[in-house]
Amino acid sequence: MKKLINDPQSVVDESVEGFGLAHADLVTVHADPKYVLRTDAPVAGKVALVSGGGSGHEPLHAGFVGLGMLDAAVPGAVFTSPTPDQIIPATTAVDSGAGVIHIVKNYTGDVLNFETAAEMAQAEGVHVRTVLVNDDVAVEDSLYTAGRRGVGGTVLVEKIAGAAAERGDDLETVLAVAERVNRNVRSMGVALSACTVPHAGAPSFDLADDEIEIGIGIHGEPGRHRIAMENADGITDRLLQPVLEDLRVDSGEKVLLFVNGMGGTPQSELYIVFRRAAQILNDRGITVQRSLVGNFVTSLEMQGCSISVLRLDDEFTELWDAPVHTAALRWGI
Amino acid sequence: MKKLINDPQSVVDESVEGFGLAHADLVTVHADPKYVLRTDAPVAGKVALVSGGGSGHEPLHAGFVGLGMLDAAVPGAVFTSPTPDQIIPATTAVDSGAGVIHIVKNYTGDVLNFETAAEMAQAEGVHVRTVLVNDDVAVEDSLYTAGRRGVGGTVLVEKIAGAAAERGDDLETVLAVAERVNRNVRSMGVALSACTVPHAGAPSFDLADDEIEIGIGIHGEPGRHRIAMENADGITDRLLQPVLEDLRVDSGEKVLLFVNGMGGTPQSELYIVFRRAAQILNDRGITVQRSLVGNFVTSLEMQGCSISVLRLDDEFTELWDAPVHTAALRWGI
Amino acid sequence: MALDVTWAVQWLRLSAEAMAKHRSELIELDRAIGDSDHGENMDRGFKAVLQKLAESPPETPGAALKLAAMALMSKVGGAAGPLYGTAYLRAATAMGEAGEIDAQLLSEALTAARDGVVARGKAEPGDKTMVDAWTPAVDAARKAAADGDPAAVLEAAAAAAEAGAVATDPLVARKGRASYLGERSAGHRDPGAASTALLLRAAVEAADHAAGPL
Amino acid sequence: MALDVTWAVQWLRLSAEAMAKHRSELIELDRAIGDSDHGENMDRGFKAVLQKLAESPPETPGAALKLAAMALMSKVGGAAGPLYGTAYLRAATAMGEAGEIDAQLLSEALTAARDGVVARGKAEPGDKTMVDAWTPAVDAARKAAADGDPAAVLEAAAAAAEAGAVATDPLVARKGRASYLGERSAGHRDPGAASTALLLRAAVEAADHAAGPL
Ligand SMILES: Nc1ncnc2c1ncn2[C@@H]1O[C@H](COP(=O)(O)OP(=O)(O)O)[C@@H](O)[C@H]1O
Ligand SMILES: Nc1ncnc2c1ncn2[C@@H]1O[C@H](COP(=O)(O)OP(=O)(O)O)[C@@H](O)[C@H]1O
Ligand SMILES: [Mg+2]
Ligand SMILES: [Mg+2]
Ligand SMILES: [Mg+2]
Ligand SMILES: [Mg+2]
Repeated sequence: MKKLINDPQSVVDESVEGFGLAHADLVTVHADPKYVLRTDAPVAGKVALVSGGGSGHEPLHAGFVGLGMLDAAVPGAVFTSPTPDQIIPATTAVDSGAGVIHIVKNYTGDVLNFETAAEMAQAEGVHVRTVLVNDDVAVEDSLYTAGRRGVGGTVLVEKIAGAAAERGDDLETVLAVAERVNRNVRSMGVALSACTVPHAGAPSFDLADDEIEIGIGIHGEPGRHRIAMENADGITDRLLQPVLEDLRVDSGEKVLLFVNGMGGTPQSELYIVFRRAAQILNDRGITVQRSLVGNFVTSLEMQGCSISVLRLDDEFTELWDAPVHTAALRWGI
Repeated sequence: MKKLINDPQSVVDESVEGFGLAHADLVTVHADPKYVLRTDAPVAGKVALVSGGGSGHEPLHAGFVGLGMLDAAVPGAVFTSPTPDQIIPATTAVDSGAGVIHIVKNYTGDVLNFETAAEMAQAEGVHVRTVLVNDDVAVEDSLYTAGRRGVGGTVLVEKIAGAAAERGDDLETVLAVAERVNRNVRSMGVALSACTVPHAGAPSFDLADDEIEIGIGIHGEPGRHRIAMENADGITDRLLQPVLEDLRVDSGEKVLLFVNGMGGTPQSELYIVFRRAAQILNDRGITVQRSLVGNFVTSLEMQGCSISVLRLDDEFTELWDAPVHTAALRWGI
Repeated sequence: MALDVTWAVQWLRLSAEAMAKHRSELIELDRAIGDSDHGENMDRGFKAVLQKLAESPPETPGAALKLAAMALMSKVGGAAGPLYGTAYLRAATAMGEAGEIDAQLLSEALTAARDGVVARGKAEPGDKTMVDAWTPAVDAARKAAADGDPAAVLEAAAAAAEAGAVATDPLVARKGRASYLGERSAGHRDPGAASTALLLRAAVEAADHAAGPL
Repeated sequence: MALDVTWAVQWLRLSAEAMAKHRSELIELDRAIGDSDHGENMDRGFKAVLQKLAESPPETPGAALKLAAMALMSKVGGAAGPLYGTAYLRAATAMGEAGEIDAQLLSEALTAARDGVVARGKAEPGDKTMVDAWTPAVDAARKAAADGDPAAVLEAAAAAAEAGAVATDPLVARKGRASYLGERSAGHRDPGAASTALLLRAAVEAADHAAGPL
């Protein structure tokens, strides 16, 4: 394992500290317990958004703290959800009285820790609502699993709900927007290589030189099945088809197409995937009205990508286009 | 070699096509000969900036085409400079009559191809000036080499000169700004792993599990020397010291600190490097006034990073802060 | 031999030792069907327990377990953190202010712990989770409790948890991260069941220690 | 045997064959001290030459080399593109409108090619570049030209280029990408010198072919 780190145990501490130094205009970092706040939090009268999860998915979530998106991010250990003692103070720190929404990716650990934190913050008088993000169509049979995972779609929920909060929507309205985004987005990912969790020191799974994992999550966990390596167009088809089937998006509709890198794949390859996906959508009479390409929800240095499709309506497009100023997404300001 | 590609020969074609599809609001892609233009080029009365080089460094250069930065980018084959038959039409297409600046990274191939193109565009009546970027302090003895390479500093030249052009500076003034940026920026890089050029199919060099290459360029070429793996702070010291020595930046000065990922290193690690570099600068009484962290000048999926330091004055800071709207850098608009 | 606060503290110390010692093994189990962090999480959590114990030594077994619950809840993270946190908290509540835990109270506390895990995680036996170690442990403990020997209760619980952990090998996971793998989760031991077995074994060893010199 | 346009076209065809055949070998050389693209660049460039030849068959040796120069300049890229482009262009210019190239003109054309490479790249002999193949080739060609046999000139040039390429092995590069490696560039053959030797060998073979049936 070769990594630009000092000590596997201090990776998150030092990385978040560096993040705070690089983006002092945007965020304030609290070291212990660890959480990242918008510098101007709490924003008077505004519903606050808090998200968090295991580290190793950067820029998710701290990279999305700022105007028009998150008010706080709570980073756990690598691939390990944060704990209530972090989530609670982050929640109370950003609450202006207008309430707080927890954006939680649907993993048992995140759900349980945020659940506990929400209960306790509620007990301290904060109105907390939770939206569970579960956009991963790779988890087919949610009756016999922990349910679909939250993956790439999380960024879209954070951006669009963040814009709703920024324009002044109240708690229930922002929650409804967030839930509506989640209902209208689906994702699926592939890994060409595994990643290595610093404290584990070994790749999170073993993959032969001619194999890829289809339907991976974002925690270096193996996917649903393993197939022989294919070309980019073939892989794109395999990812996009279940997404479109599950989302039931029709000719004439408009979508946002999001090709997300898992961390170790060059941008040039992401655009090759985007090209094919855009062609398929185009062939089906679906308009790619907005696009996003890059490393946004990663698994350390894993090679691979995920494709997310979000069904757009005028409100979503307007909220997507609304100004955002965070370390990883910025426009209109 | 596992890559999200269809055919090693079509990587650049398909990737640039996908880039054009994803960013149709920003750029127009010409397929053959291949170059990427700002949609609104030529911009009346504005000095135009053209850059280019081998592909595989994305987002450099196409990701920096747009308002406030480049007017055109000319992508060559992977790690191979583009040819005059691409550079010439890109140059004439963006010329509004105010002249064109070629921003050329100092590699023999880029220099020779841009030189030929500049001569021929000049013959067609375009005023062409060239700035050579050569910020890489890893090349120690420039008398006995092809001279220092252009690496991370290129982005800073493109941004700052781009802002000067956008505010209406004339050809010689923009050229002078670009040259002044180049004189005030130094960089040095490290590789933890090699990258694999698609058409070559094998890693560009072999590195043992406990070795790193210090002083690498951005073409997957080996570095100046190979050392045993060290921790992030140690590596940061090794990169930053020659940069600071060569730049002769003193206590009381202000700088822009740029930690650039080579493509395959997770963002969390870049921030660990940033943290250490910022601490060192701080200890020396140097103010980190602006910062940039991310994958901007890459070598495919290489793991590693480079550190660039740019000495700032008020003009540079103002031009850095000026609005920019490109696929990879955007603010103020 | 009495299961008093000395025993409880010793149990937590030996638990911390076991988590440190089996850290890699638990990571390896989680690597196969999860995200490679269970050993790291448990090790970090029990190191925090040790620190809390040093800071404010508890006066009853229940207080010791409550302290552990709080430390685990705030330092383990992931799925295991809230689950073990709840387990220890419920066990502590069951023990109340008692200075010594008899066989009956012990079996009630273990039952409460298991019920807490189930209440939080909603897993059923056979879902390939730590419930598959806790449930046989509780069943065995209740049976053994009739004889009135708390050490025997612990031994029965630990042995049953170990067997339960082994029995997760062929199961297909239906809860937690491993469930995403579907059929591919079969053939691997559940990391949480494995750590539960290690923790209950530590309780037995603590009782042995408590019997002899510390 | 006459070095006419048939020979020139055949030379370019055999050059394309050689570049395709030695593509991996040249990539491998460039991988060691460069950026792994030389074989790919040359192969791509000569494929373009073949296409141009098919589109507009040249009528003189000079025209054939000019066509090659243009194709190489616009398809090879990197350092080798402009250097070979210039070499072929200068050689073409030296050949002028001649329908047949005699020994003297051939040696002049090779000299012009070499001078073009030096003018563009500013490398000196010993810098570990293609100049280290071109320069001995030119020296040998001039010597052989005295005898008046163009085939012998080609053979002398090719053999000297081959020896020159081999002789780059121990050199420390001072120009081009390999120069960044400093001392570490020693012990590897320069890819451009190797391709120059292959191209000159193709010229010899083309003359042999031209002598016999095509
Ligand atoms: N719903 C659940 N009910 C009971 N135990 C569970 C549940 N989900 C997960 N677990 C247990 O948690 C263990 C995983 O813990 P850990 O790796 O620390 O957390 P994470 O899965 O969040 O990375 C599993 O092996 C399993 O025993
Ligand atoms: N200044 C120069 N003069 C002469 N030949 C050079 C010079 N620089 C590079 N070369 C030749 O070019 C070859 C490399 O070509 P190629 O790999 O295609 O281009 P690049 O180095 O741009 O990747 C070298 O092996 C060397 O022979
Ligand atoms: Mg985890
Ligand atoms: Mg090259
Ligand atoms: Mg785990
Ligand atoms: Mg090369």
